[in-house]
Amino acid sequence: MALIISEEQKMLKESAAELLKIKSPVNSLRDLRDQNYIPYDKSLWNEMVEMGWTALIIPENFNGLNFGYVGLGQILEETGKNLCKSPLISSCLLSSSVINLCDNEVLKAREFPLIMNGTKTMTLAIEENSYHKPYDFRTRAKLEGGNYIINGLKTFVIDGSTSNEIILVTEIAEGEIGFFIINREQKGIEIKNNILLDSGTYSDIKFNDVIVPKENRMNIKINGKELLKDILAIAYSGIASEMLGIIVESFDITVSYLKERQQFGVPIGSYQALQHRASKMFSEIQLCKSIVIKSLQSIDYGDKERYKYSHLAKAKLGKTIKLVTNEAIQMHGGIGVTDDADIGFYMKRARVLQQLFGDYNFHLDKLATLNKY
Amino acid sequence: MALIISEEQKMLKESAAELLKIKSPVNSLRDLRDQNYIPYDKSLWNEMVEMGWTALIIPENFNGLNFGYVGLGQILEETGKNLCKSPLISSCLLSSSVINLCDNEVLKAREFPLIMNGTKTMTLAIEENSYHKPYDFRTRAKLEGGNYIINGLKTFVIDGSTSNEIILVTEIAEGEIGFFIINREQKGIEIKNNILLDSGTYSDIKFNDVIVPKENRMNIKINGKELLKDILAIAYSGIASEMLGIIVESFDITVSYLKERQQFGVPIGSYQALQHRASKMFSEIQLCKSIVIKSLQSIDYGDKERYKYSHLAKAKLGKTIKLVTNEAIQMHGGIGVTDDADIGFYMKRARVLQQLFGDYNFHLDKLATLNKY
Amino acid sequence: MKSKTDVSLTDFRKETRAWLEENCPMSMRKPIKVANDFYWGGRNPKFSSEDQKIWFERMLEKKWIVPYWDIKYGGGGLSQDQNNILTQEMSRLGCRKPIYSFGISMLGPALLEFASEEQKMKYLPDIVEGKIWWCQGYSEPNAGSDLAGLQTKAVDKGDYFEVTGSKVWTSYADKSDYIFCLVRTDFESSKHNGISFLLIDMTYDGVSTRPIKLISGKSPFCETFFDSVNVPKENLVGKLNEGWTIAKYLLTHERQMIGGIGETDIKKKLHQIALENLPLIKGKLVDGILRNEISNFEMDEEIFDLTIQRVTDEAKTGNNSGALSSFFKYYATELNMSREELILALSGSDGLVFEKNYKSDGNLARKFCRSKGNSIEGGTSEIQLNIISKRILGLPS
Amino acid sequence: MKSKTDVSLTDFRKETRAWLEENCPMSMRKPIKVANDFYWGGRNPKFSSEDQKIWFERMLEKKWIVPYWDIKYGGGGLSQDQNNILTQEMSRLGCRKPIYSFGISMLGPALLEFASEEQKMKYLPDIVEGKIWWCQGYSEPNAGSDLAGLQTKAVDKGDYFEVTGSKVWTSYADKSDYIFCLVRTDFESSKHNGISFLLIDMTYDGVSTRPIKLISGKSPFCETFFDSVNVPKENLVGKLNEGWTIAKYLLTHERQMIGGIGETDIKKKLHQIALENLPLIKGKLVDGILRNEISNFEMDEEIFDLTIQRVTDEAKTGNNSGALSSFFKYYATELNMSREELILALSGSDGLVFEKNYKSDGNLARKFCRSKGNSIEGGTSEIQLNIISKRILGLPS
Repeated sequence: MALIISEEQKMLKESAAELLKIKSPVNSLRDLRDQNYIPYDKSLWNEMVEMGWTALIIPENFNGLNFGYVGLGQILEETGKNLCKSPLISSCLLSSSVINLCDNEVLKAREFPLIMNGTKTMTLAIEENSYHKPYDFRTRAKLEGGNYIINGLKTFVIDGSTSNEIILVTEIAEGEIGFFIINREQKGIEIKNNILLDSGTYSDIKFNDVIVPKENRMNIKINGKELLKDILAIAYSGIASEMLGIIVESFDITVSYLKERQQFGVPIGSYQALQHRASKMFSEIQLCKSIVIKSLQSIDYGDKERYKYSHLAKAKLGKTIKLVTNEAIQMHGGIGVTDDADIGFYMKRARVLQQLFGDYNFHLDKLATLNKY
Repeated sequence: MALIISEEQKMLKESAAELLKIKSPVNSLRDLRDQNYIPYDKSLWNEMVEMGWTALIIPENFNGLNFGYVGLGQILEETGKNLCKSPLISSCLLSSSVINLCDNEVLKAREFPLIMNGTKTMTLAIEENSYHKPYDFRTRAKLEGGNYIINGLKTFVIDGSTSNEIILVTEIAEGEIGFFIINREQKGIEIKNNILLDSGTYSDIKFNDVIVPKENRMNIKINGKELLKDILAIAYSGIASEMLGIIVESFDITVSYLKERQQFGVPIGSYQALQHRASKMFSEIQLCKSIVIKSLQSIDYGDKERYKYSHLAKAKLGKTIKLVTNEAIQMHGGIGVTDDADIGFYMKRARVLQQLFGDYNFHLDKLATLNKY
Repeated sequence: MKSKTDVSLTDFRKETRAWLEENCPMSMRKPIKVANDFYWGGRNPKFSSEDQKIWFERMLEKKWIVPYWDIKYGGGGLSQDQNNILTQEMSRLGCRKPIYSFGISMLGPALLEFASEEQKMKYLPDIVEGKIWWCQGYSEPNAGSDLAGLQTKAVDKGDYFEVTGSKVWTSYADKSDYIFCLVRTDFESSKHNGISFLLIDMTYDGVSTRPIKLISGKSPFCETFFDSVNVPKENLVGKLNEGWTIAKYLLTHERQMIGGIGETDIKKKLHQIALENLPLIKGKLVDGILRNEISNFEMDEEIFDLTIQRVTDEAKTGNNSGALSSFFKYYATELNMSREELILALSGSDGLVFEKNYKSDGNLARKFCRSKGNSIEGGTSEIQLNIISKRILGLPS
Repeated sequence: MKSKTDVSLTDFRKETRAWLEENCPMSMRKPIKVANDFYWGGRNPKFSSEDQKIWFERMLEKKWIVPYWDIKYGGGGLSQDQNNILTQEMSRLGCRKPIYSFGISMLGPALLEFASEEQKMKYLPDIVEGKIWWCQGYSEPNAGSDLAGLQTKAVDKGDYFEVTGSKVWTSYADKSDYIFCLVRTDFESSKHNGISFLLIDMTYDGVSTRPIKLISGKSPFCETFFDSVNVPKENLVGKLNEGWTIAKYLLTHERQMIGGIGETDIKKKLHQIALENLPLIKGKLVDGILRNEISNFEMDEEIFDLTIQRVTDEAKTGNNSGALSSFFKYYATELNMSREELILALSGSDGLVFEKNYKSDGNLARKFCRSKGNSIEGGTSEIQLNIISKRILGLPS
């Protein structure tokens, strides 16, 4: 596999860039925030639906576009560049992937059309405390009669405040992991919202004896643990794609600023200390680009090493996003710490993405563990 | 305690600087190496003896100078600056300290005069493999009749090729640690020498049923483990003092070079990228100076926190010496990697000192452990 | 044997301690927590509590608002030794400052060094009595690191200067009565030579302010605009076109304050915060990278504190350490930023909460954001590194 | 459906594989281990084994010493596709290069681009046949990063140039037959404009060499001195005073080689070395810091390899990546230096052994020392970062 995107993927990426540039400059994020933290722009979301972004990873036999994760990754990179808020991650990257990888065909036929036409958004509830520990369950699903009874707490749920359906992953019996699709209106569900650093809303969702019919179990014969492993690889790579957009754009903004901003009668970009720091960032970004496309491709092609590549992607991007966004603010000087400047919004979103689905430390540790040391 | 050296200590330091500048420029290290690795210059050693350096930490009641570790630290800093080879570390810092802290008064009366007048040099055999694990003994001393029978292997013994006496620390019974003074000619001792990166000779010493009379046990009532703990704090702080000298001198040499060396028609020190790197090194060196004097003082004053300070000193100096010696070579450019330049010798000695008695990683781990996390 | 001075200092300490214990209200001995805990004075002074008022008035009467200034300017006339004792005793009891004032910390030293006797008599006593709330007008949108590149101009109009331009990062400008400003008075000569130091009443016609919002949220910072403001010539401090000397004097002063020399640090140990948040296995934090980062941070933090002590001790023996203020400013702010990064990292998703909710007040994330300004305000880290390389290491330009 | 070219390439691959398998001696398929394993050619060629001689002669006869050069210069006249296949098949079998030669890798490309037809016919066939051992004379003691600041002068004496000066870092100058040199031929014009590219026979009167010892020990590097050496004018390559163009062309070439593009990396994984040296507890290395550093290093190493692949793939689609050679050179050398630092760290005191003894050959410490030159030779890291910031990022001077 050549490490490049195809002509088709390139066209998709360019059309996304065009739309978002007009419809979602950083200032629209500022506006949404200032209107008491509106989660996302619904009319823009409708346009995304029309562009087919909700159908990207859905197979052709369900009338999806089957563009794969390299395709979706290009879109996420562009939303990262524009700091555009939408349910793409929760609904398309995470939830559609779970539905697709599960073997509940009834569900697929029922839900895919609704996701694709934008009628429904969904989210995946995975974390159970403040840190990423995906295999450490304290929630429980108990089979009683024809229903599962679910109890426990899920945290850090993306778009929990707006999603119509919540996909819950939990332990059923020792070692048996199930995925369940649950409507947010279901009795016993208690949703508390948190506004985080990136002006996004993330929810803590409590399940109190929530009754879920057997048909809502998504993985029927498929091993839940293996499934979770694949969903995580998808999550890591997808989040890394958005991070790449943030890294690239905040670096570009900063390099432009270095050329414009005059101090001591010269552009500050003529100072060698800043030049070298910029060149080092440029170098790290080269690596970021390579691992993001590699990890997306490895998922599309079912490469055995996709787990490793997804850890590599989230680790490398996590380390680089911290470097680049910190440097970006510092190189902007005083203006960089004001709310009037866009660059601070990149730093804030970066910090949330770095935590989401495990930080640099988590993934570096996993990489060492994969190599048995 | 003010964190400064006294007038007396300052005079001692200046007299050392003066002597070493004349008698031990870096070129004498090159000469010793080129004469098939002569361990040290005996006539210079005699001058050191005359200057009283062998008596610095020996108490007044044994006709020592009782100048303490702050005093000895000043000398070691100066030998570091000049890369001067001598048995100061093995014989004065380590061995004299063991004799002094032990309660074998016969030994003190017998050995101190010989150390002070330069008749004898000694060394401390502590490591047992390639890494610093001071409490992990595989050597054993077994009491049989009136003698101890010693078996095992000691590694990385400083000046093992020249020292008259070897002080061995080993386990006797479970948890009981003993210090023994053993003549190098003793039957059953097998010494193998290694030339390391710094052109120094370090020995692996094998003890095959070596018979050591009871009187040669150095700690009689004193708990060996506590004693070892104190000896290690002394070792860490003393080595850190020499490291400080290396850091300060290689930084100074480099700053001078930055001012002299012309490229593109200007001194390379006018390039801001190099200026900032130099300023950062300067800052780290400020911290190094503070922790070295603090840790030396804490030993002289029996401060309860001396163990912590000695770990801090060895950790901080270990981290900084790597930074500074690497930067020094890089800033020298091509000339820096030639044997004709002095700067490479600083880097080589630095790497040995960084390993000796535990590297940065070891001490940072200990600091975390001290704080129970 | 103790000397006479020693004896009288011992007495002074005893008396000071007794007076403070009797006169400082208990609520004024608690650490500052919210903005209201600061008393700033000004033309329309607002005390947030009766105790705050009592404490200010008692200290004013005792002449201990600025204890080390000359009595004729309203100071307490204490010797440096006495002043140190007073500071020590106040911090021992945890007494708050009776007033927080850039007049005392920033303008006062400049006036004492550069102003005419008439100006000293006019401004210093009001500063002591807290009658005027002063703010500082140095930076401009296009003159940040290059402070001397400032463009706010003061044109000589005979009796007065006409000031036009704007300033940025003027803390509390929207609440202040007066601003001390650097303005350009000569447009011909080299940029450092045409700057003057001017005092401007915020009620003059043509002065306006606009608050600045930071990435951390609201802030005391403002932009201040001057639209043809007439300023009497008597408001000039020091000589015309020689204001840069005053600016440099005050910048060194400011760096030392930011660098934290003399501040009592009561920050919680980072590893304590970690232990409250994170699990241990066999006595070690599970996240090995974080454990090492914390250990490395605490190493630097502890040794930096020792370095403040060492340099202070060396200064006492006559080793001038003025040039080191850039090192202290640089290192202290970098350390604080590392600290905030580590706190964020070890708090997981809880640390990301930005708006108050049922489990967090959002302060952690806001403090984190605010820390990003540390290495910029008061002279960027880059400027400090430039100063070290030039003034200390002597590297060529 | 396969095109005609595809079919003939498939055939070519088959034939190539068969020929190599038949003709490459088994001992020539083993990795290079000692200096003797390299064959350098020259006027007094020394083969270290019969197989080495056979392998060179068979490849020479097959015209595969420089397979991609034109047949008239002694090359094999292969297309780029064919040459790639040959390279792949050779590396598949592990075949050594039949000769190592700066003539092929450095001088040849310059001659092909800039020399007269006469010069090409004179020098290229000899390079192919390994008759002349070439070395490179660029750097001077006072012209390192500032290569164009070189001082070795070639004065026009009518029929010949008189060359005086010295060069440094001339690898194998003490064994070479000829040196290709940058010399100053115009002392008036700007420094980049007065440089010429000259070929000098090492046996000319006045040429002498002195080996350079490095911190790692002996090295192939020499200093080369020119004491009024008379060089015929026909030895000038390219136009007079336009040698800088040739130099720049070759430097980019060199950076790509050092950057490791196209090299097959057979380095042992760092964590394997760690596992051979260090104990595990519960499946993790006991030294947590080292564990993280190794993991971080291997992350960067693996992703850097992917980056070489990505940029190569992009280049195929026409995205020119020439300017990236500075990035590759910078990153590859920094990575290798980190690698050597980590190997040293994880080897404990054993890794410090510098002279061969009963437990070590000392190579580890010497390799470590040698790596310190990586970020200096072939253009320092600082120079590469300058190039990135100017040529790629477009930051102003």
